[in-house]
Amino acid sequence: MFRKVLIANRGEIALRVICACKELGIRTVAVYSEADRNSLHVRFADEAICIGPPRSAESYLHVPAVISAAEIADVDAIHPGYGLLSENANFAEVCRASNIKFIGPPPEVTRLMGEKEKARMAMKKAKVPILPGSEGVIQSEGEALEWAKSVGYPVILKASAGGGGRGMRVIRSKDELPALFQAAQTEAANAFGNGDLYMEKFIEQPRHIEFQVLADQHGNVMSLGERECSIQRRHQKLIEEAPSLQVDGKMREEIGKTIRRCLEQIGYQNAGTIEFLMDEDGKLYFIEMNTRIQVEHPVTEMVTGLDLVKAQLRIAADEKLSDIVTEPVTIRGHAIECRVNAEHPEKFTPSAGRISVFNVPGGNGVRVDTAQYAEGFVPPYYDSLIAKLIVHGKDRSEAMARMQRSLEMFVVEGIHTTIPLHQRIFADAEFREGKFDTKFMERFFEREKARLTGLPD
Amino acid sequence: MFRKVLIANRGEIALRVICACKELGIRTVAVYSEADRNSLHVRFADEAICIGPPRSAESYLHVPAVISAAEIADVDAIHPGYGLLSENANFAEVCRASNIKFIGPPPEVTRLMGEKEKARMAMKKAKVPILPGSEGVIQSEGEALEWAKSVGYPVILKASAGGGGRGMRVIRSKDELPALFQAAQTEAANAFGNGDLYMEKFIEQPRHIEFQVLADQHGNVMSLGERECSIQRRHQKLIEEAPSLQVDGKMREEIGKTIRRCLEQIGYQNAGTIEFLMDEDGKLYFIEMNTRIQVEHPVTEMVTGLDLVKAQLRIAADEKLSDIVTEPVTIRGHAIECRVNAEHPEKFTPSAGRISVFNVPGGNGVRVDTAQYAEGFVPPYYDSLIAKLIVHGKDRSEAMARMQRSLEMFVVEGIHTTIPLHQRIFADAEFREGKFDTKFMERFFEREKARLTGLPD
Amino acid sequence: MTAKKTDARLSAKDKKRLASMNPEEIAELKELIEFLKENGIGEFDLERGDLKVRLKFAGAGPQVDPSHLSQLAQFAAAQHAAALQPAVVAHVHPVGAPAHPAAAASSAPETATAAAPIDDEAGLHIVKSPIVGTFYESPSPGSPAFVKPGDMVEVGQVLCIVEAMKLMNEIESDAAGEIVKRFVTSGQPVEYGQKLFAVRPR
Amino acid sequence: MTAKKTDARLSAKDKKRLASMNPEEIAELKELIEFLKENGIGEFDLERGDLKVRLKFAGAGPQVDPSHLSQLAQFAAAQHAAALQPAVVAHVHPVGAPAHPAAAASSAPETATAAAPIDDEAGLHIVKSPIVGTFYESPSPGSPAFVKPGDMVEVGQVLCIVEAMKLMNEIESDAAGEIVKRFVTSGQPVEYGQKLFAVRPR
Repeated sequence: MFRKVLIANRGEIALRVICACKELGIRTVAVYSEADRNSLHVRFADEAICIGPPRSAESYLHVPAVISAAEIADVDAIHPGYGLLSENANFAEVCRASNIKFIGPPPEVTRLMGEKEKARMAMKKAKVPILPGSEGVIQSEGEALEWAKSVGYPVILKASAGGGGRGMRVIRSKDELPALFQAAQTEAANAFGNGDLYMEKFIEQPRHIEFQVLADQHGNVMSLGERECSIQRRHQKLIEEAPSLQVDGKMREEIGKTIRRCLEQIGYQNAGTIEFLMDEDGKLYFIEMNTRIQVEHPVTEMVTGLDLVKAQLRIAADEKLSDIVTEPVTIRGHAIECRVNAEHPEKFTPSAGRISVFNVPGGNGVRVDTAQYAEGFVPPYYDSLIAKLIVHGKDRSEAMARMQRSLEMFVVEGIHTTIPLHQRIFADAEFREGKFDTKFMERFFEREKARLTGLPD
Repeated sequence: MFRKVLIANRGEIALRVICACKELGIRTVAVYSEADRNSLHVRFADEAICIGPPRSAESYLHVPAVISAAEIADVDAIHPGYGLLSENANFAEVCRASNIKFIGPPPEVTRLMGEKEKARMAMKKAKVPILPGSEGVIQSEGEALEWAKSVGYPVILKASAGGGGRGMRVIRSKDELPALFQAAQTEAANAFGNGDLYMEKFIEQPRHIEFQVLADQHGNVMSLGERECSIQRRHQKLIEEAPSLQVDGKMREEIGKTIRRCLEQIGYQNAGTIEFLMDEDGKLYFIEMNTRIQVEHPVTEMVTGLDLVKAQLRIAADEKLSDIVTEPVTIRGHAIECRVNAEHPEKFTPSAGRISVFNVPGGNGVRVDTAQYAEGFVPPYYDSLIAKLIVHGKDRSEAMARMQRSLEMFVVEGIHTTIPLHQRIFADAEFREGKFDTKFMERFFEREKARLTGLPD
Repeated sequence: MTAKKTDARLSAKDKKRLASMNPEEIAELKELIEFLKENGIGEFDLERGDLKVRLKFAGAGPQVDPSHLSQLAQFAAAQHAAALQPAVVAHVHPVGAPAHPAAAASSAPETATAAAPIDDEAGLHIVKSPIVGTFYESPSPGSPAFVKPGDMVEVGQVLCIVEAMKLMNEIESDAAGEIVKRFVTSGQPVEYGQKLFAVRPR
Repeated sequence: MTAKKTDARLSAKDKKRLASMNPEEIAELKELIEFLKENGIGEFDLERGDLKVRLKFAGAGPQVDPSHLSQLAQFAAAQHAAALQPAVVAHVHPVGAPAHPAAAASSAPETATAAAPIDDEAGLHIVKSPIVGTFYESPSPGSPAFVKPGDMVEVGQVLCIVEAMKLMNEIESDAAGEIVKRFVTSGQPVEYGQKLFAVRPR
């Protein structure tokens, strides 16, 4: 096992990794920017090194600073957490060149998965279902009609050169196609100087479902089941659950098998997450792979009883998966995580500042991952996540009740947080029934607005 | 289910019950003494009623005040927590007379279990092993020799009229017996005016092991496995674990079966704990039954995934055990609890006062039950328990590592706590090996003293 | 985590600023208090003898114990933001019964021991409920109240009944004088230490 | 959880206490309060007798504007005791390397921007490390140091090397004057913002 590990991150995930290291008897080195001098990850690490000014680009994202800190602290390995340098293949390469173990997959794999089209192809090759898309440019209306017929409506037209919605059209029947094809082509040509279009299968009400995996450095891969992450606002997850109500044991096993085969082929290592969209019929389509620990990993830990960050460290130290996960993985109960952000719960403006009161809920089935504390300060430079509130219950109903009482008992003063937003979501009938998809929050806000303006629901 | 419940307690257990009620959608009424005006149980209850001055006898233990509060708040039931009125059969009777459901067994059962000799007889009748004792007074040396021979040495002589160690003698062989018998008889006669003696089997190195049970009001009893509670100082438990390293699946099942039979005969209801002493050969002997929820109930919750306080409420509301515990009870992993007391960690003097810093540990596998907070006040009137730190790991080794990092991250300033004592215990080789009995702490302090004075260990 | 303490060196200007402060002007006081309030100062002490200043912002405020609190309340408008204290510490609202005045009228903690608002009750004796129960103004429904505001009472005279556990407990006055206020209404639940009457001692 | 607000009624004694300040002094007090507020001071004590100052920041350091901090340091010694701040914020101790002065000498927070103790370094210019790395006093082992205390240096003159990622980064002086102190020893790891030299500007 490693003697000493540097944690190239901040906030709750830095503290999470420090906890895992402590439990494994590994010494820890925190790095911090000047804005994080009083952070708990600095307080609880064995050593701490200031690596730069508040701006991430000059501190946490500044590879030479991080590597220098690792060198002067003489560490064996670096844990990148999530975000920041965690999916930066170049950083992983510099670590390798510096003889420091990067706790994650090899840079080649990170790079492969970072290139969306290559990742899709690798998945397709391993028979992981991917969202059907046209092979290259669709030349004509006729070709478009033919392709749409082959995958079934709805489909979506996208500009090959573009992004941001321009040149994009959802087509729900063959009658609409000709006009929309023309419109999209013209729009794309005007916007990007290139009218090329391609097509994809379109899912009206997709769920975001992801599978957690662990892979050791000896070719063994294990799937630890799924998480339901459809509650998102502007592609930012707000609430995650495990297991998903939409995935039964049989499906979990089948997808798990496919994933294992695929990642063995790719030569994947360490923890990772395969993200899928699920359509209205419960079919899954691969979107992308995250080659790091996820923010929402605790819900998987709660239902499996495993420690994913400790597993990451042990895998990186060349242990075998069979020594890390010694019993068959079973899912016990239901877990839910709420991300508590330092944001206004209605306007979503960031809310930096001093925390005057910070009372975290506790008791049966409640876990809080945070690096904040009473009299602590939320700096304005980084992302707004200040705590993760995770609950575990024997079923989703108990977990929801537990979350509600925990939200009520989570008292944060001095800054705004999204706690009231979560309370509103947990009071929502659609959420409670588990009837949601990635557009849930849009509908939720519309319902709230309608209620406020007195219009029928 | 109840509409509204009054919690006749304070501190962490009051908050624990409030959490359970909230999760079941029950309204809560807190009662408090003037010293607890700013307590969290007051803050988080739906209603709160001041019932008297700081002294327990005039507030929390004052039956008319508690019942009046229940009446003016119009509650359906009272949860007594542990300690205070929880094992007061008269209080349970007043509740019944006032048409308020007492959440616990009927007063008759509490009374039976409160009378040690009757409880022993009831257990013996149900074939629960009890510590062998002479039937009534031992009249002579000869009778003593005969009885000792029948149960085997060591045995202990006790004064029938007395207590506090006088007239008490441990006898380790038949040669010692005559002289010690005389000495005990003389001492008892002098001390109590009555030289009558009785005898019991004596266990040199007993472990304290207890079994958690649930019983519904329809005659069904369930055993939820054991807790190891041998780490005690002056009969006060400091650290508890589940499961016990000394109890295997077979033993757990056998004892469970015996307990079930016994409690069905007695007509037991609600949660309860059967306490045993375990001798050096792993044999268990009944000592007493606690007819309430225990301080250390969380370790059982962690390994079984159940919620014992919610189970108490549901049982009292006449639900069936089969609807409450719907799956077979299995033990997953290992849980340990440290009682954090507001006491000097070496001198054990109580330490009341204002808490200036209160940072509770969090993260994977960590649970904290507390009603304290930063800027809160520990009043000098009540017991010194301010928090319970509970960890859960896949085995005892992971649980110990987790406890150590959690103790390190549990920052309390402004008052003294026993956190440093726990850290010393968790660093002790004998503790780590699980080689202990109820005399562990005596030896532990001797070892510490020896180390300090430079004597060999 | 001990605080660092370094010897303070004051500049001449600072010394002048803080040293010689002489008597004057009352009108400035309110302005000062307003200013303290505006700036969220939670505590401010100043002693003249050998000059002592103590200043504490409200947010940094630890729990202030009640004895301090009353001092502080007299000194300046204390903005008391102790961490997790309940906004309403006594909130008994059984169905069908009117909320008691403390809860109904304001969110100020109504405590048994806290000093009463000075303007209302300066010099008044407060009779408090010695038990938890239900307050009744008269011996039986329909009969006249034991006392009403304006009445003169003697020590030991029955003022009301507090029913607890089906027992009617007569509450006697522990002061002689004029009843100037009744704080509760008949049939209302009262908790331990709750104010029942204000008596202007003779 | 709204803060309790009691109506401020000043007793005669309190009025007298506050009244003993003249408008000018009050204005000065206001200025002081503004100053404290700007600097995020949560508590401030001052005694005159044998001069005692106590100062407590309201929250975390980052909100304190460094420029004000140095002013403040002149005003009084900063007592920086926010709840969970690390006793030693910079504690780099690689095996075999000597601990750097901040960690070795005291538990005082060693910050990149905080003013140095006045008595030591009033009027001195501090050259700080712009990067994390290993400090070397000379261009190669055995060769003489770039500079030593007592030397006069020009702006742009190389003072030392900080090695980071196998690169030798020459650190140039950003002030002209006399080297009066070197804070680190050769071979010692330094973090971002750590003090390297004190220069008395010409």
